[in-house]
Amino acid sequence: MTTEQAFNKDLMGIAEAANELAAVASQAAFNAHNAVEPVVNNGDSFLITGLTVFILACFVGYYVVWRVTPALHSPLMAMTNALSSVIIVGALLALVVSATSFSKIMGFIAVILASINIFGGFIVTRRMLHMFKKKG
Amino acid sequence: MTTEQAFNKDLMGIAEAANELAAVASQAAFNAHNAVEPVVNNGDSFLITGLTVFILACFVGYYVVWRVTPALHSPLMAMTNALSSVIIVGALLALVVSATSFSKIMGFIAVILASINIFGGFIVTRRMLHMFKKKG
Amino acid sequence: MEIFTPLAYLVSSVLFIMALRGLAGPETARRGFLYGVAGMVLAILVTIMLPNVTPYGLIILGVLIGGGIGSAIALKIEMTALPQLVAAFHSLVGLAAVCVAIAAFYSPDAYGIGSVGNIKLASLIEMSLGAVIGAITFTGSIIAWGKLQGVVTGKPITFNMQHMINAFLAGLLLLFVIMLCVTQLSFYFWLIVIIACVLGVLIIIPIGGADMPVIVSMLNSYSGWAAAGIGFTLHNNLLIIVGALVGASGAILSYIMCKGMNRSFFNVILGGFGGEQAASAQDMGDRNANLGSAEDAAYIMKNSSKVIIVPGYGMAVAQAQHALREMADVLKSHGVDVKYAIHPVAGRMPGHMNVLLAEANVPYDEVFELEDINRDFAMTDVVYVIGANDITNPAAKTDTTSPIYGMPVLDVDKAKTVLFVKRSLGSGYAGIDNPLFYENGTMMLLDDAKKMTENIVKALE
Amino acid sequence: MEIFTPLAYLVSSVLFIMALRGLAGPETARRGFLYGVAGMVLAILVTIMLPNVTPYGLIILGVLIGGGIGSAIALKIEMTALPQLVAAFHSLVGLAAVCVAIAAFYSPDAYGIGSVGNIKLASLIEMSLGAVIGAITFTGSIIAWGKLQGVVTGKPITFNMQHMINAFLAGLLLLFVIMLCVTQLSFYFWLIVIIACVLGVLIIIPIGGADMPVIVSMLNSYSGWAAAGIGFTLHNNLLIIVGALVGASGAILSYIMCKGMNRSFFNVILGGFGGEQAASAQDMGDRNANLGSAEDAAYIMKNSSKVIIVPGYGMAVAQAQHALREMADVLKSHGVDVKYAIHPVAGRMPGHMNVLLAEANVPYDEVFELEDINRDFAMTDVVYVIGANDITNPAAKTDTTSPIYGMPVLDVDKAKTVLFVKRSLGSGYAGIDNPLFYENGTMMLLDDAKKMTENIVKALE
Ligand SMILES: NC(=O)c1ccc[n+]([C@@H]2O[C@H](COP(=O)([O-])OP(=O)(O)OC[C@H]3O[C@@H](n4cnc5c(N)ncnc54)[C@H](OP(=O)(O)O)[C@@H]3O)[C@@H](O)[C@H]2O)c1
Ligand SMILES: NC(=O)c1ccc[n+]([C@@H]2O[C@H](COP(=O)([O-])OP(=O)(O)OC[C@H]3O[C@@H](n4cnc5c(N)ncnc54)[C@H](OP(=O)(O)O)[C@@H]3O)[C@@H](O)[C@H]2O)c1
Repeated sequence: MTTEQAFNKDLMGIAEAANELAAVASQAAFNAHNAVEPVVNNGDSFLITGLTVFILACFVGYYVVWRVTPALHSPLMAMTNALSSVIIVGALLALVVSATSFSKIMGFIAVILASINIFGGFIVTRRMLHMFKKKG
Repeated sequence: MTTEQAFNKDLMGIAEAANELAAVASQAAFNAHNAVEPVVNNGDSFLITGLTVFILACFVGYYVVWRVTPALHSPLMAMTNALSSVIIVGALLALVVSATSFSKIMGFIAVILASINIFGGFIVTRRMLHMFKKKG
Repeated sequence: MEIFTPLAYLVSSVLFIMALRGLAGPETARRGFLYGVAGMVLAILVTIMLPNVTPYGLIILGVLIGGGIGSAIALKIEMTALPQLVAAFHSLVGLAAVCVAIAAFYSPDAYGIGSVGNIKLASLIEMSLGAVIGAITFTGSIIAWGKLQGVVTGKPITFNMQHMINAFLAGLLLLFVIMLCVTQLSFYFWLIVIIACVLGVLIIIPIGGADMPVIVSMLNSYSGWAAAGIGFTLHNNLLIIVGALVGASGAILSYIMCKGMNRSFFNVILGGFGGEQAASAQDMGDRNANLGSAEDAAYIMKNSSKVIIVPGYGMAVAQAQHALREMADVLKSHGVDVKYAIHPVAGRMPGHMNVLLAEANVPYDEVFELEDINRDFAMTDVVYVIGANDITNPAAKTDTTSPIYGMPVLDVDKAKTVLFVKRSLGSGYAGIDNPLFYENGTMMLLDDAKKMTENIVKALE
Repeated sequence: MEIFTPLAYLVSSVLFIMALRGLAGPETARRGFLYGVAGMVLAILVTIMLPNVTPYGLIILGVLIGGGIGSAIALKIEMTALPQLVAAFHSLVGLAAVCVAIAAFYSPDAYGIGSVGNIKLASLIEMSLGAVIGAITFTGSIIAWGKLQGVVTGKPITFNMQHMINAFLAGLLLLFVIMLCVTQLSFYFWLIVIIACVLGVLIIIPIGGADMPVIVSMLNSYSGWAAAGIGFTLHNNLLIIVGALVGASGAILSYIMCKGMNRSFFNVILGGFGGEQAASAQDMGDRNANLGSAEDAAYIMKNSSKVIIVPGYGMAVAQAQHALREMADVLKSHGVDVKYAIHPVAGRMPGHMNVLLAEANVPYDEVFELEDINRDFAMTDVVYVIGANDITNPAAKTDTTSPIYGMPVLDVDKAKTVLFVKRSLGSGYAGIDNPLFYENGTMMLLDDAKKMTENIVKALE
């Protein structure tokens, strides 16, 4: 029966939480009233889309990385190092799309730096993975 | 040394894959040339954003559900049943925003159906979870 | 300021993820439940507090009607009827998805996806997809419910060329979706919905009752994909995320069950399995089973030091879980070590046995999954098999001709003595004879599971 | 048609996720590696094939220069220098992030986030965030590299009020970000970058060399968050996803290491740990250690049936892994059962020992993690501890005053005999004496790890 009580307390907790949420929501609604016609268009502000993608990716990263076997933690570090150099995408755009030559120079430097990482990171990863064998 | 060879074969595999990718990419670029100025605006078509969110959510779902203990698979079914009724959000919009009364009726029906599920699903889940105890 | 609503939806998505995360263990499950409820409350509140959303009367009425019905059903349903209940609920989600798709089709402007007769192409496709999956879920789940409830026969209903007919209908669906996109006529939209409803019936009807749990899970998955489809139509990330979560969950559970039966999902879907109960049941008619009474069983168990209990569907039918728990208590008071072994597909839905045992207050740390306990049978004095059959069948390990060959089974045959509680020497859901009934170490206790267990308790005291 | 690029980016994101998934086991790791490479190639190709992107010459030049440098370094680096290498690479990612942020600030129109002097507020904030994190990663990683390489002293460099100064600088950063948003002046942007660079140095310099692995991982995480920040600026989901993956990875590795040392992350970040090597080293000067020779060790091991090898940082320094593997081979040919036990923080980076053993062709199924092997020590004849120290220190289990109290250690003291190969009776990286050196069952083999192991091999033959 104590569990029952505990659970009822939990339920009251929900009720409270719901009230708080309601307060937050009404606040939100109040703020939203100032907007013109936001009823359905939920996906068009990049900030929120980006945030959604970011949070989901954090969950994915969390699960994927916890599953990496400890023996491969060094290759993991080298591989993530290479992956984070995907920032080269931004660097390439900076190099070619930029209007000012200063931005172009920055882009060029970033391309070089990112390339060092991409090649370096992947090659080191490959070297390490290459060593792991089952039978001697 | 056979592993070395295998790995080199793998590397050739990459090279091939890269070539294929290049073909795909140049195709994409060709198609893209017809567009006006898509250089940076990648996030504005909802289809792609939605797809990104969808795929990430599938990964999250995959990991989260595999971690559910088999003993709680029945509550899991009841809970996901309740969760999928979040479609009530669409139903509510249909009920109130729709221009035609036929759509409103559909929305109303959907609100009722989804509510049955939400209450029913959560209550059954609660009843089940309520039963699991550590010490008798 | 228009970012508040999607932000709240994002919070709600995260709460739903946390809800499922909570189910990783019984300790965290209740917190998970609260997250789930909070996420749903948040999603609904934020939606109805959008500007323009004003006729609260109708909303409240709808929620009250639905909530009342749902609560009433959920509060008084027997735990043994869970599989049917879940199937019934899925059909409602499917129907709700169809309704929302219809509403969007008739009022596209309200959702910002075009105007009547001029709906965006992508939205039309997403809408049809949502409606098709929803409709299949709707009618398919009704059939699944009927088979589990016994309203529709559990035997696979097969007829000539059924795969041809299904393929033809699927082709028609595709055709009409294209027509819909070209003409924007509501006529095609309704045709699509109707054909999908028919297809839902035809897909499920040839599948035997024994495979219904897989089907229920598959339909669970479908209801998720339908929600995601609607999410694409409405440009709503919350629906997409939740749909994907539910879709993944149903797919994984189906997979786990198929693996538990050593069958491919394709094989299940093709149907026709489990129809030949009568055929092989006579092969072993000439062998004699060793029958026993409650007193015999009580004597044997009292004098053993280790007992493992294997519950199956029969325990659920007989509602024997409370008597079982009482028996275990008495045995423990005699110093006997008692554990429970749960097969992944025992009963009629995943985790079915765990819920029933939990209902009878069996502590969950005495309950073990197949992989964790299967090696213990060899060191066990007595196995008390109550209402289980297929999941103990050693033919799955040895008889390559058996339809369940290769299915992982509990190695109860390795124990010194096996006590079988069931009402007859008949076969289980898969319709296959169990050679274990005729082994020397086996004693058959032929009676209703509840009655037999209660008698054993009496004899023990 | 403009959906092709983001679609390709999405495919590339999925490939990156699959790449990390592959690292779940050595069998799938190589496939994972290929996914990673494919994802990167796809991302780059799609980007440079966008319309408007034409000066291939510069791109190719940049990639050639960078790729050449990167390949040259990566191909000839010793496996023992991995921790430094990773730190150095991180600093480059950080600098690249800063460069991209600067480019975006000076050419906002190219990225569709406004025009010079009139950049969108959200973009300005995201941009500053990316630049700050990038700059901290840049200088912080240089310091970490210096400490690991021995260019900068490994001792924590502490000075008065350093936390105050850091807090002050952080406050300044906040102030200047606000000023930047208000004025849009490049002056503030540069101030922000410079202060962040200084902050990076100040944050890392007070942290002892022994804690550098945690810091390297933390900076790995930062480089991910920086990439994600740039992704927000450029409205690019690929960068956001990869940034989050990398960020999560670094954070989890830091957490695992902190748990492996039983210290809180906060405690590591506050710095000042590991500076008092000299202080306590004399406390045990009056006790006698039992010294032995290669011949003694060879004799003991040859006559045992079970040997567990515990490698530590000293093995990496001495490059003793090949000799060790030879020794294990000889022992196995004598019928001795040989296994390897790896502590989560053995060496100078997570998984460091595994890579070195793999380099020496030790099969990975003979190598076990702490949880999997710790109970085996009690049933082991000989433990061969080679260049490890802190991770075997029983004081962590018993001495509540020890700075490493509570850190999980390998229970080598439970084995019948412990052979310790190191060059002196000095302490390990944490600067703490190891009472095990003076136990009866312990024999100290004081020499360079490689030399000693080679001598044992000779004595065995
Ligand atoms: N759980 C799932 O998720 C799932 C999914 C897919 C398929 N399935 C299938 O369901 C089956 C589950 O195996 P199972 O061993 O649990 O069940 P089973 O093989 O169907 O056997 C149940 C046994 O209980 C007996 N029984 C029925 N009512 C009883 C009562 N009132 N008192 C005593 N005994 C009673 C029946 O024998 P009598 O008639 O002689 O009494 C029957 O042999 C498997 O074939 C599995 O493939 C399960
Ligand atoms: N791996 C990680 O990720 C990580 C992360 C954070 C912190 N750490 C810290 O790093 C330490 C790792 O522990 P550990 O046991 O591997 O290393 P350790 O405690 O630093 O001990 C290494 C021992 O190797 C000996 N040594 C050095 N060079 C040698 C040579 N050429 N030949 C033979 N022996 C040699 C040293 O003793 P002599 O000088 O007497 O030879 C030293 O005592 C822990 O304190 C841990 O907290 C590691």
